[in-house]
Amino acid sequence: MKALDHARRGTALAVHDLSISLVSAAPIVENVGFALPPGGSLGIVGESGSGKTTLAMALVGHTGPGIRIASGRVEIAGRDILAAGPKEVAALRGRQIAYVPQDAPSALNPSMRAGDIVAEMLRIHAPERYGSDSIAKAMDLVDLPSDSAFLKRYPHQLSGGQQQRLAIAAAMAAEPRVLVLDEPTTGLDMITQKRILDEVGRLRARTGVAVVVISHDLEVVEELCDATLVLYAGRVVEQGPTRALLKVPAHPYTRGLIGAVARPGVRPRGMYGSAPPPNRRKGGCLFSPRCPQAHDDCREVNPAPQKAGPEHWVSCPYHVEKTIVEAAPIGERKRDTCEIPVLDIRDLTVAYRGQRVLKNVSLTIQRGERVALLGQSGSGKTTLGRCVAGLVDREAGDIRLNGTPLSPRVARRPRDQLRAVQMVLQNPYVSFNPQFTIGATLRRTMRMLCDPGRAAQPDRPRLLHLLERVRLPAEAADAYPAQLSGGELQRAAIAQALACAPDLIICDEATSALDVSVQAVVIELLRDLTEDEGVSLLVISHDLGVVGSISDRIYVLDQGLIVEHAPTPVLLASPKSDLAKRLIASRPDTAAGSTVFHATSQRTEKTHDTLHP
Amino acid sequence: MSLKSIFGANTMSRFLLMRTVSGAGLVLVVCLATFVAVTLLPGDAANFVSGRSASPERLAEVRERLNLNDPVAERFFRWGLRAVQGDLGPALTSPRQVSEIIAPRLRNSLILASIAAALLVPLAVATGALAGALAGGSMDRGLSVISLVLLSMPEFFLGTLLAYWLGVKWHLFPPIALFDAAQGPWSNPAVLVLPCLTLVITNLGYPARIIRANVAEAMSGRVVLTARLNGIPERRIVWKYALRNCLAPGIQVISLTLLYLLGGIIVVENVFQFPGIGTLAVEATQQRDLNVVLGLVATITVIYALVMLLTDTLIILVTPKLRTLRF
Amino acid sequence: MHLRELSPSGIVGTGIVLGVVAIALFGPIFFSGSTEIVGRPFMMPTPGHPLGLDGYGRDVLTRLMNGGLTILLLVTATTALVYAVGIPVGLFTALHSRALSASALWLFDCLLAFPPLLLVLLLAASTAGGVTAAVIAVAASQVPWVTRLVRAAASEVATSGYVDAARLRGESTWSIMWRELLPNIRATMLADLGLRITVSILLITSASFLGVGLRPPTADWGLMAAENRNGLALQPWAVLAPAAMIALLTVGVNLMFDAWPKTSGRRHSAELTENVA
Amino acid sequence: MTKTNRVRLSDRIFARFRENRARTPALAACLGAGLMIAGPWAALAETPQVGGTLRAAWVGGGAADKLDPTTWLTILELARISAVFDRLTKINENGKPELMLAQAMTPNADASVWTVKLRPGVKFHDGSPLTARDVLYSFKSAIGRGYFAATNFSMIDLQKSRMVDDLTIEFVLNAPNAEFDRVVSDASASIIKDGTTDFSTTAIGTGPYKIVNWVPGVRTELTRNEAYWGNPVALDKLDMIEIDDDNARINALLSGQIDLAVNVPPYFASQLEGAPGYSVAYGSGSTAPAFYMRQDKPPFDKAEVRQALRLAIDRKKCVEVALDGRGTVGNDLFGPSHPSYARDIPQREYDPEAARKLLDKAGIGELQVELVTAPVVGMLECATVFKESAKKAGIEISIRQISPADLYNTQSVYLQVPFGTTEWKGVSFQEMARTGLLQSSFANETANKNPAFDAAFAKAEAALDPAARNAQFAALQRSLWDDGGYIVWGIQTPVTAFSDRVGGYEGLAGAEVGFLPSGIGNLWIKH
Repeated sequence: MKALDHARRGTALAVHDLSISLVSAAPIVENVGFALPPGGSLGIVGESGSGKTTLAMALVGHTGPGIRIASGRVEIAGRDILAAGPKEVAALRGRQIAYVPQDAPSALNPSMRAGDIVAEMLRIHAPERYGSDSIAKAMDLVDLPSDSAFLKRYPHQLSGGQQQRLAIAAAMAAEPRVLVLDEPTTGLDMITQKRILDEVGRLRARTGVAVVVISHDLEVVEELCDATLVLYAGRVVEQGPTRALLKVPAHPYTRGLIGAVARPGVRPRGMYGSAPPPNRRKGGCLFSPRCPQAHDDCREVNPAPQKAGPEHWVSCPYHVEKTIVEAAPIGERKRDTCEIPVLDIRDLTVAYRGQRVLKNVSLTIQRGERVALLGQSGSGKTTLGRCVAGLVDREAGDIRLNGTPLSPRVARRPRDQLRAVQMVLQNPYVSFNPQFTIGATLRRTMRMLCDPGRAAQPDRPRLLHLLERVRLPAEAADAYPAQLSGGELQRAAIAQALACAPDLIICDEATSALDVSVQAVVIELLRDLTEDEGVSLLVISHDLGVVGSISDRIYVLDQGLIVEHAPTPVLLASPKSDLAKRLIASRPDTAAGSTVFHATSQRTEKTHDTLHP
Repeated sequence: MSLKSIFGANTMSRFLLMRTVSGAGLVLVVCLATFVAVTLLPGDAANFVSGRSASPERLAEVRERLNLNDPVAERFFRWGLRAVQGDLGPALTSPRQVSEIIAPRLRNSLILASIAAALLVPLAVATGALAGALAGGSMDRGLSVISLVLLSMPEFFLGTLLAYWLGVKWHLFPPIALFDAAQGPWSNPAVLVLPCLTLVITNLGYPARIIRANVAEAMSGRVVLTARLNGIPERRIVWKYALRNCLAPGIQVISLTLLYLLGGIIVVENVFQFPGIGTLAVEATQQRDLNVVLGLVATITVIYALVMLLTDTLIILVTPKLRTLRF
Repeated sequence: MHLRELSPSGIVGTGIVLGVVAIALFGPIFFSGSTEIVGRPFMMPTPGHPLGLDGYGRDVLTRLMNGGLTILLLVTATTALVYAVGIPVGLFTALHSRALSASALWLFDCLLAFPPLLLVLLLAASTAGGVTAAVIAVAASQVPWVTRLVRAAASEVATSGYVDAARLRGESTWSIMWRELLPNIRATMLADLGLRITVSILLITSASFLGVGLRPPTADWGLMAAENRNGLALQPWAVLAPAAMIALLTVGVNLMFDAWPKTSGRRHSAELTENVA
Repeated sequence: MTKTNRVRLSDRIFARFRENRARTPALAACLGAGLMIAGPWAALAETPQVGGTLRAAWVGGGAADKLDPTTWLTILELARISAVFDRLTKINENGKPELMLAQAMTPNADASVWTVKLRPGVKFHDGSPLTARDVLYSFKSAIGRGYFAATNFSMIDLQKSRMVDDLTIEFVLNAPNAEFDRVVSDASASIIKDGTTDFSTTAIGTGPYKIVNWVPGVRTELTRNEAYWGNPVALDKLDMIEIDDDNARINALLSGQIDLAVNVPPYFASQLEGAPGYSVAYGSGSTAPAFYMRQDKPPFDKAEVRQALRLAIDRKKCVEVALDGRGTVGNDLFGPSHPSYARDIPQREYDPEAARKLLDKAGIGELQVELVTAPVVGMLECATVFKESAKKAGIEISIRQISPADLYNTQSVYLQVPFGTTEWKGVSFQEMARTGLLQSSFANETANKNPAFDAAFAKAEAALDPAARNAQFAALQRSLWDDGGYIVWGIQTPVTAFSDRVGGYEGLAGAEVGFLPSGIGNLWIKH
């Protein structure tokens, strides 16, 4: 077995003091070093902007345009791939180290058949083993069929999960010693995510390949990796055995990340602010501006790595202080249920291109209630949200707002109805017209939606108040969308939704494009707003964690049908529908297995018991 | 056998049927528009038939002969019925049939256009692909400047220069396309050189630039990056991962260029006095032979529809995603 | 936009265009008498006539200085016409992809079946000919392209959240078209503008050559190049000088607009994330 | 200047193509030139050599062309008709009628009956003999087909005219006409075969050339008629190629693709004059571009307006600008090369002051008129000059430009607009009058409807003595010069260029190529 050869050789991949910078010398990644034994696995965790993809590509000897290696070595099979010539690099890639990029489906050659994609790697990197047997073996590794009908399919004829697995199969075809997986689960639904993680785990066991996993998702790293490296703004802040690192996180940033993970029944705690981009990184601890336990010298002194445990290093001199509070369980909430529901959907049917996307869907939301719509991609949940908003025409059914019928088309709705129903959309980066400042857009919304009496009031104070409610600084009013981070934009989008006292806010995957720390901020904000202002919330999501951490009640939508609906704790505790069961089973925190996240989840369940007799 | 049983099973032929119907509709609408425009002209066709020496009696007679007194709709219907059978009616300014006039001219033009296309397409693809694959390099920049200059050169200007330098001054090729009308340009192939050269040079810039942009985009795209990161040899990357996936936009721009070529031919033929549809179009419009103009429009529209159909078919054939699509 | 944000080729292009436009605008002020006959036809350059005389014995330099305005005006008119039709239709059909839009687009596509110059000839034949027909025909042959482009770019923008947001706050279709869509397809439009202007220049010039656009004795670069072709052997400057101006204009326009999109818009923030790789 | 005695590279390249093909005569005609002229120039004889192909480029014509001799419009068509057909008489270099197919033409005492005796032994191209029947049919058919012939030959009484014997015809005229021998020299009077109705594909005449291949708007290939009644022409073949574009025509000449080019732009003429390998012939000029004013429409119904406008045009400048100086100033009359032209009438000069006075006298003062014109033969340029020069006379001319095709659109422009543009080619005053100045004339552009004029014209035509006749014509021209409706501002001088291969063009001097049937007949090729 090849794996045995690897074992005898020592390290599969060694990175020594690697620094990568822009051509302008602004550092993207600084002083990263680790060693990966054959068959070992390492997770590299970081938020967007942390430089993790740049690092991942450097592992296979690639630097993009405008980027250069400042110092360091990446040793694969005893060779420094960074110092190797083009021929040698080409020989190392694929055979010694293979790379599966972020969003692998879109990186598959659309004009090559599945079988050819795998065969290509074999033919080029392992011609001696080229043949249908080897192709079948590679497909088998990731549980893909290897019959000729399947091999003849083109990537677009495969599902997202199959495409992801095909990319892994191709990368593994020549049996490399190291496999680099960049965000292997991003963009996949929960059940498929789970499946991919399982496949990768099996793969490791069967081939003994060493795996480097790049992810923003702590749960993925927990499931897949023996060791973890936490990257913040290009610097390693913590590094150690995964279990130890997640259980007893030493760095305030790591602790913040763990606290920010959205889990059913838990109030995630967000971290405000964002990591500085390469050209704005100064001396001192880069996390210090966001750090709740920052000391004065943190801003000046670059912290040196300190030992926090066996093979566990942390770059924080104050790591023992642990000022961050644990994520808190959800508390009790009083609701009035006897009045007319804010939103009452009866037998809604929507067709799109001749296909029924929603079939006889009924749903109600009470004043101040947070209702979640949970479903896989393609289940019709977004359509439902857009239909309520009036952006999608319905075929049949009735939607009432506070008892009065809502016109199917937004263009026909009176101002009062427009004001009442607001929406926060998935991608914060396109939520605002880049041509106008945030303030200009918010002012326009206020002018158009608020009743004329209020509209007569001076703009500026109301605008500032609005921004304050979503905890944005006053300067945000004069900023263009491109000058704000995703989290800030999403809060501005919430501000826009709140501008004129809405009755209902529809959040369509409002957090899925955000980093974990920011997602938590938004969830917190939404919770607080509903509690303080009595706004109702319709949260549309595929993410059980988000749904579970925010909602009072959950509707489960499967292929256009509501298959189950129940109060959140009830549904989490005893799912009835097949889909809900599978979703719950797919999460490391809700299913058995996670030592870090599952414990808290059990804790919440206890509290729920007291909530709902 | 029902249509569905013929076309239902195979999505490709169903698509072709759809496109053919839409193409036929296009031809119909374009011809109708031209017919109406031509009919609504000040002074009717009879004037142009008889010209300066037309007496009122003669005008009436001609009007009768050409059925100009019938309603427009009826005339179009009758014209259309005959046109489908390849009969484009009588010319106004000549005793001959329009199809008889157009046929040899069309043949000449098609020969010219085909040779130009046969040179242009590989040249455009090669330079575009080369510049795209080496995007950012000095070769790319050089080609980009050259293509820009070519792009901005009016056909008549380049044609005049070539005719003068290569034809009159250096006696390399005949500057005027004189050849035996019955046999077509093959009777004196040398006359094709300068018109072809002009067409190729002036039409090269646009497709080369578009192909370059597509290839450059593909070369910097995720598919190519991933292939590189997995050690696929560069040559194979260029062919199988970049160029292969640029085929569809390439075909699109090439077909567009061929249609532009059809337009450019009007100028080039007039520069070199090449007896094709381009010179015919100018003659017919100058002499207001509206039946010939109509015939030309119909012919060119059919060619356009055919090229579009072919383009779409090819694009579907080379794009797996489209090829396997269920319509 | 700041000049320093332009690439070197963009600066060169902008410089060329400004120079050519300056000649076109100010030339007629300093050089008058473009139709005056001052000597033998096709006289070679002399100190008094540095570019020689044309086929009618008129001073080429004077005509060159007077010949830019018409082409600039015509191109501006054509381009304005193209965008005046193409943008609203493109924007509207991007928002409403229903039967009406589909048939409008299909009808527009019918225009594509005409090679542009055939359209020019046809319009010239069916009207009195002249400049108006040429401008309309050249514009008509380009409208489908602009409409397609606007529609494609705007359709993409139309799926953006901010367009939904605009709808949700009750903005009218009109206001969505102009406020939300148009400013955000500017970069695409600018990238295309260079090509549109080039095509317009070439078509209008070629129309003059075929005798259906501008008419003599107008001083116009295209017309000058076309009508003095006969004298290429006798006095090349009468052809080369106006042709060079046209070439300068088109090359400059292309260089300029090629450089613009990269610097237009308001995306001047620190976007540099790991996506740069 | 360019040397023509070089073998083209392309000819060498394509020689192999040619060897593999059957050499049709047409092919050889197209391709031969480059190789054939590759020889020394020394051994040139000045006597006409028999044989060879002349490739000549003409302007005009198009797909619309027919071979019908009555419908010709361009000089190309005229040349072709002259090559293929003969007439009873022709106008010779001195402007006098000369017998062609007629052996004798004798009028009776008052010139109301003309007896024509035909030349015996004349054969048509298809071998059939020429008879009196053919001649009668030719005139009947020409009149029947309409066009100009209908008015030009309206004096013939077709009912009474008869065939005396196989070679004798008696033409009975409606009114005496002393110039009948001149009338029948018109190209419309070309003699065709009895029963010919179709002119769309070929033409059978008795002329010096036979048509072998004709592609309308492209080229006409003619061969020598060996059975010609006169001296057969020297050329084996005459290739009449249509090249409308000036630049193309000159390029073709300079690159040796053709041997003769008509309508050469004047600035090229001076270049070619001194160049070795080429020579140039200047025609005397007979094409007269003109503006017409309709006397039945205001304000042109006032003679003073017409006179003022004629004084307000700067003719010299017009000729200089519109005809590139290669032409002569016109005197508002047609046919200066014909004997009937009134040479004694003084040249009208540019006199804006006199024009202004005339208008003031008529109580008009400021005059505003619209001139309809198209960009043909310098008309637009001339109109521009006219506009400028008329300003000084207080006349505001606005120019309405139309497409050349519309110039003779009888519904919207021709004979409809009060102030328009026309052009007459090589006609004498008499022909012009018959076609355009009599009450019955179809092309009465100036609305010259004057019974007294008609009567005086008929009287003049009947005058047997040429001097007396021309004196009467001159008087009529004087009346037109005084207050007619034409502004004839210039007469074009056509320029024809030849390569040195061509001989016999000296005879062309004084006439536009093609206007004289003998002109083409005299050309020969040096080889």
